[in-house]
Formats: sequence, structure tokens, C-alpha cells
Amino acid sequence: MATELQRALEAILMVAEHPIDANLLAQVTETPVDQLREVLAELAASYEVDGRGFILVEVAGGWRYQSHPEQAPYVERFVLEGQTARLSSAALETLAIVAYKQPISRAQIAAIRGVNVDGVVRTLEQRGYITDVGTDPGPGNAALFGTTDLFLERLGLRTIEDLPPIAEFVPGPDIVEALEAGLRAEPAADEPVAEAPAAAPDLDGD
Amino acid sequence: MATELQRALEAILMVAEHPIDANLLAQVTETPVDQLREVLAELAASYEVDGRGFILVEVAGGWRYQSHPEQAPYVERFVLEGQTARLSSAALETLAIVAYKQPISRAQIAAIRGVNVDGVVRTLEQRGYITDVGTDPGPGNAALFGTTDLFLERLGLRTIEDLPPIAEFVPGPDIVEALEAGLRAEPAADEPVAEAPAAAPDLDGD
Amino acid sequence: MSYAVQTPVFEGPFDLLLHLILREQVDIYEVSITTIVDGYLRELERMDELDLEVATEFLLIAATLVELKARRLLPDEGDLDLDEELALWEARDLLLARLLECKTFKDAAASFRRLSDAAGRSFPRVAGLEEQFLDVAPDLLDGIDTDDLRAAFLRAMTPKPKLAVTLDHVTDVRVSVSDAMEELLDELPRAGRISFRELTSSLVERIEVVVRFLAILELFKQGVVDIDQPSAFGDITVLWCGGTERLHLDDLAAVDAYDG
Repeated sequence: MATELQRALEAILMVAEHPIDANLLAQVTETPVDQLREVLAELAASYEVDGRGFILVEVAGGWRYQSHPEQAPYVERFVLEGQTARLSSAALETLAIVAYKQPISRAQIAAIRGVNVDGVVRTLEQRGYITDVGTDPGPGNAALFGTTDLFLERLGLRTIEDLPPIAEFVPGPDIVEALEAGLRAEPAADEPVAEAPAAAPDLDGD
Repeated sequence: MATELQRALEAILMVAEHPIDANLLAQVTETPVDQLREVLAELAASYEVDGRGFILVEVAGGWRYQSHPEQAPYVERFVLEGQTARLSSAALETLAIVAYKQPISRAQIAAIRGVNVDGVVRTLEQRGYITDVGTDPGPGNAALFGTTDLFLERLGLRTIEDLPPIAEFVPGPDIVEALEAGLRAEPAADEPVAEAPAAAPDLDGD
Repeated sequence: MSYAVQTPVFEGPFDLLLHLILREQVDIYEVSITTIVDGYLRELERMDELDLEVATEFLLIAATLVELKARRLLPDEGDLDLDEELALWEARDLLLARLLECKTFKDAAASFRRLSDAAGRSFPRVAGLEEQFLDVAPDLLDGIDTDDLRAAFLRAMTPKPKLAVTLDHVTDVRVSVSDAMEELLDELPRAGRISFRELTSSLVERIEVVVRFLAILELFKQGVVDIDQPSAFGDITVLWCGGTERLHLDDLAAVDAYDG
């Protein structure tokens, strides 16, 4: 049997359009926020135990009801419209750079990606995944970008701290070695020395 | 423990924007409609027995989740304390587009604003400022939106003709400059393509 | 051998170089900088037709690659210019660092893709307020008049001002390998034998010299010039061996699927 507080939370979250901050829920139900968080977590766990078709999750700093991921095949028949388009790999790489290096300017993103990023930055900004969060104090006063709550929602994250640590993606020794070997300037020990001394660059293939 | 059918129904009803007809639910879950009605009734009863804060009811010819009437005081407090008291600028722009360009489809609004507008349109519709006024005769039969009497009332207008005509808005030099700059800008590679030619800006009035 | 690059679109020079190097590793368990440089030049030529702004960044990296390749193919004679040597190491280390950074964010992006796909299987409840509460809800149009509405409409209909195009990361010199090749096809037959230094003496920008160098390497690959470099990092002698008939880039196109 649900408690009175659980019932109140269920009712409120049922009419919410966005993730609702725990502080607001605490205020409306006149409950200490720590206790409230506990109750929400218990409620979410009980839905999972009961095998409900919906889940209660904390995303982008707030709580909301969502359909259970396992029920996606059914739900997808209803929400054809307004489905979020898959992000291009250019968009994802740019998002990754902004997410881990925010606040960051357009020029800094471009320097990392080695290409002009004006178009992709504009698109990400328009879709609401990144936003102007300040101005570079240096010359040029470039706009600095950061990620938004919508970005967190899109990735299903509670806060930006929930991003996987960037250290996880730093290439391992095998990749470093491969890249190092690819760019080695002196002939490898086991590589045949150029057959003819002072040979012209052997551009026509091998 | 919920059955597979119950789980599917819970997931669908949790994310549905409007009440869903039992026949449609029967079709999606591939269940005879009589059996489906039984399952829905059982589910609704079980929520009541468990003392949940929400109910599952049949209204307006369809099934949907609602907050439990007993929890109304909490919901009201939440509505009063939690909702932003003003339209966001994105919502206001969308409302203005509908007001001046009605009847207009969601896709046409999205083409002008450059972003998905489903959420904003839903909020405006729910608040009674805009409504479904017809169907686009073209492919897709998209719903067309227009403003409501409530909208006129709240803005103190007798009829929609009382809106200041667009031709009166001679764009200032800053707008003209921005416009020209905008026309020179090439579209970003992965920007959503405008779906409706009718959505082209016609600032110089018509 | 095939120069065909499997991935149709590269997001940038680092992307392409990563692909070429790591593919080498997987495919043949032995690094051939020749293949990397060739693959890179091939792709560069394709990019060149598309977007010069992009191509310049590619060219700067190509210059480092070509230098590395030249260094690699030469026996270690111990009489190399130390400054040149150090500059090459520095360029190489910088390139390596940028490749590692690029790879890091590529892998992070892949993880974002997985997170986003997982999150996309769970849909949010958006039904919102029930009718009975709408009266309680604050009027969202409170304090908004027709002027606000007009202003909002104008804002919505005004195309967003063009963003400043930042060029800090590219050198804004309009040069292409194809153009340089065309110039050389005109100049070299008359010269017969000429040193690279003379060939580039009139050029101001470093990038132009780089492009000319790449153009000569391309012509060498086409077999219309011979190159001799008596000492490592010494001056290069370019020898025309394309015959007496006036050649154009189009004539080469037939040979090697060039359309630049």
C-alpha cells in the first residue's frame, strides 16, 4: 500500500510535463528533501519489482515517469511523430568536445576537430543541446558554449557529473603505439632499408 | 507481478498525449478488444487497491492516466508553485507564428523556427490558446492550427483581424541588415530541411 | 594496389589520418608510411575540389607526412641538419598529440551514441495537466500584449544573423594542388631541369610552397618529372621528363582518374 507521500508524488509527477526537481517536490509536499529523495528512490524500485511497464527516473536534474525501455517496440507505434532524429557523427563528436571541455569557444572546437564547425555548432544550438554560456574574456570576445538540460535528457543523464570520465576514452597503449609507429620518421628496425641510397621518394606505390 | 500485456498497456498509456481508444490498444497489442477491456479494468482496479496516487480511467472515448482526485490539493499546489508564470520566448514566438500565419501545420512552424516544436504546440494547445482548426489537404493530412477565442480574449482583441497587420511593420535598418546577412548565410549541412515552402519568410507583408 | 578509401566522408584531417594509420595496423600488421601518405594525398585531392578552406588544414598535415616519409626512406647518414631534424620531431609530436585527442573524443562520441540510443528506448510522459487544473494554472499570457506578440513574430521570422566564420585554425590562402600542378605543367617543360628552391623562390606563404611541393610529388607519381635529392633535407632537383608536347592536367586525368 502506497504511503500518503508516495500518493502525492505519484499524482504530481503524473501531470508534470518536464523532469521535476526534488526541491520543488519537497516544497510542495512539505517534506525534507533528503527524505523525499529516499521515498522517490523507493517508489522507483517498487515499480521495477512489480514489473510495471513504466519507470520513475531522475534525469536532467529532475524526476519523471518514462515508459520502460523493454516496452519500446509497443510505444514506438504511438510516438512516430516528433521522434528525435539520430545525431550525425560530426554532431556527436562536437557534443563530446563541448561536454568535456565546457565552456569552450567555436574556434577551440574547430582546432580540436581540424575543420570548420560553424554549421554543426549552429545546429546543436538550435536543437537546444548546447547554449551560449558566456564570453571569452580574451581578444575577440568569442562566445563560449556549454551543454544544456536537454542534452542530459537526450543522453539519459542525471547531471553532467554522470558523464563517463574522459579518462575512459584516452587511447590505450596499443593505439598510441600504432599511431606512433605510423608516424615514425626513422626506418623501423625490421624494415628493409631503402634499396637504392638517395632514392627519390617512392611515391608510385609499393 | 504485472503480465506482459499489462506492461505493454502501462507503457503506452504512460507516454500517450491523449486518451487512447480501446480498439487501437487492442490492435497494437494484438489482443481481442473484449479481453483488452477486461485487462484495463483489472489494471485500474489494482491501482485503486494498491492506493496509488494516479488512476486509469476511460474518458472522452479513450483510456488515460490521471492524478487521483484525492490528491488534487497537492496537484494544485504544484501547479501554482511549480509552473513558470509566463510563456517562454520560444513559446511566444510559436504562438505569434500561429496567430499571423493560421491555419498552419506543426511542420510549417518547425520549418520557420528551425527546431522541433511539438512540446510547445502541445502546451499552447493544452492551455487553450491554439486549437486544431482543420487538416492539410496535402500528403500526410497534417493537422492545421489556429488561435482560439480564449487567445483573443486574453489579448483583448475582438477578432483576429485586430492584430496589428504585418504590412505595418516596416523592418528597421538592423532587421534589414540581419535579413541580408541571413540570406548570405549558407545553411548548415545537417539542419532540418524546411518541409513546407509556405513557411518562407514574407516579412514584407501580404 | 587500390587507393580507394572505404569511408566516404571524413570529418577532418585527423579523422582521415587516424583511419589510414589504424587501418594499416589492422590490415597488414606493418606500417607503411608510403601507403599512408598516398592515401592521404589521394583523399586530399578529392577534398581539394570540394572545399579549399578544409583542404588547407589537410595540406599542412600532408606536409609533415611527406617530410616524415622522405626522412624514413633515407638512410641515416648522421650529417643531417639538427634544426631541421628537431623541427620535424616537433611537428610529428604535435601531430601525434592531436591525433590522440581526436581519437579520445571520437571514442567519447561513440559512448554518447550508446547512451543516447539507450535513453531513446524510454519515452517521457508528456500528457501534462488535466483540464480540471487549467483554471488553477497561471495565465501564461498575463502581461503580454499585441506589441509583444508582434515583436515575437518578427523575431521568429528574421533569419538568424550569420555567425562569424572563424578562420583561426586554417590559413586563408587560396591555393590548391591542382592549380599548382597546372602551373608546373607550364613551367617545367621550359625549364627542363630546375631546383625546388628556384621553383618556389617567388612564393611568399609557406602554404604555397607546401602545395607546390605536393604538386611536384603528384607529377612524380604521374611519371612526368623525375626528382633528385642528393642530400637529405638538401635542395631537390626537378627534372622534366614528360616529353615536348604541352600537357594539361586533363591529360593526366585520363591516366589516373584525376578530375581536379
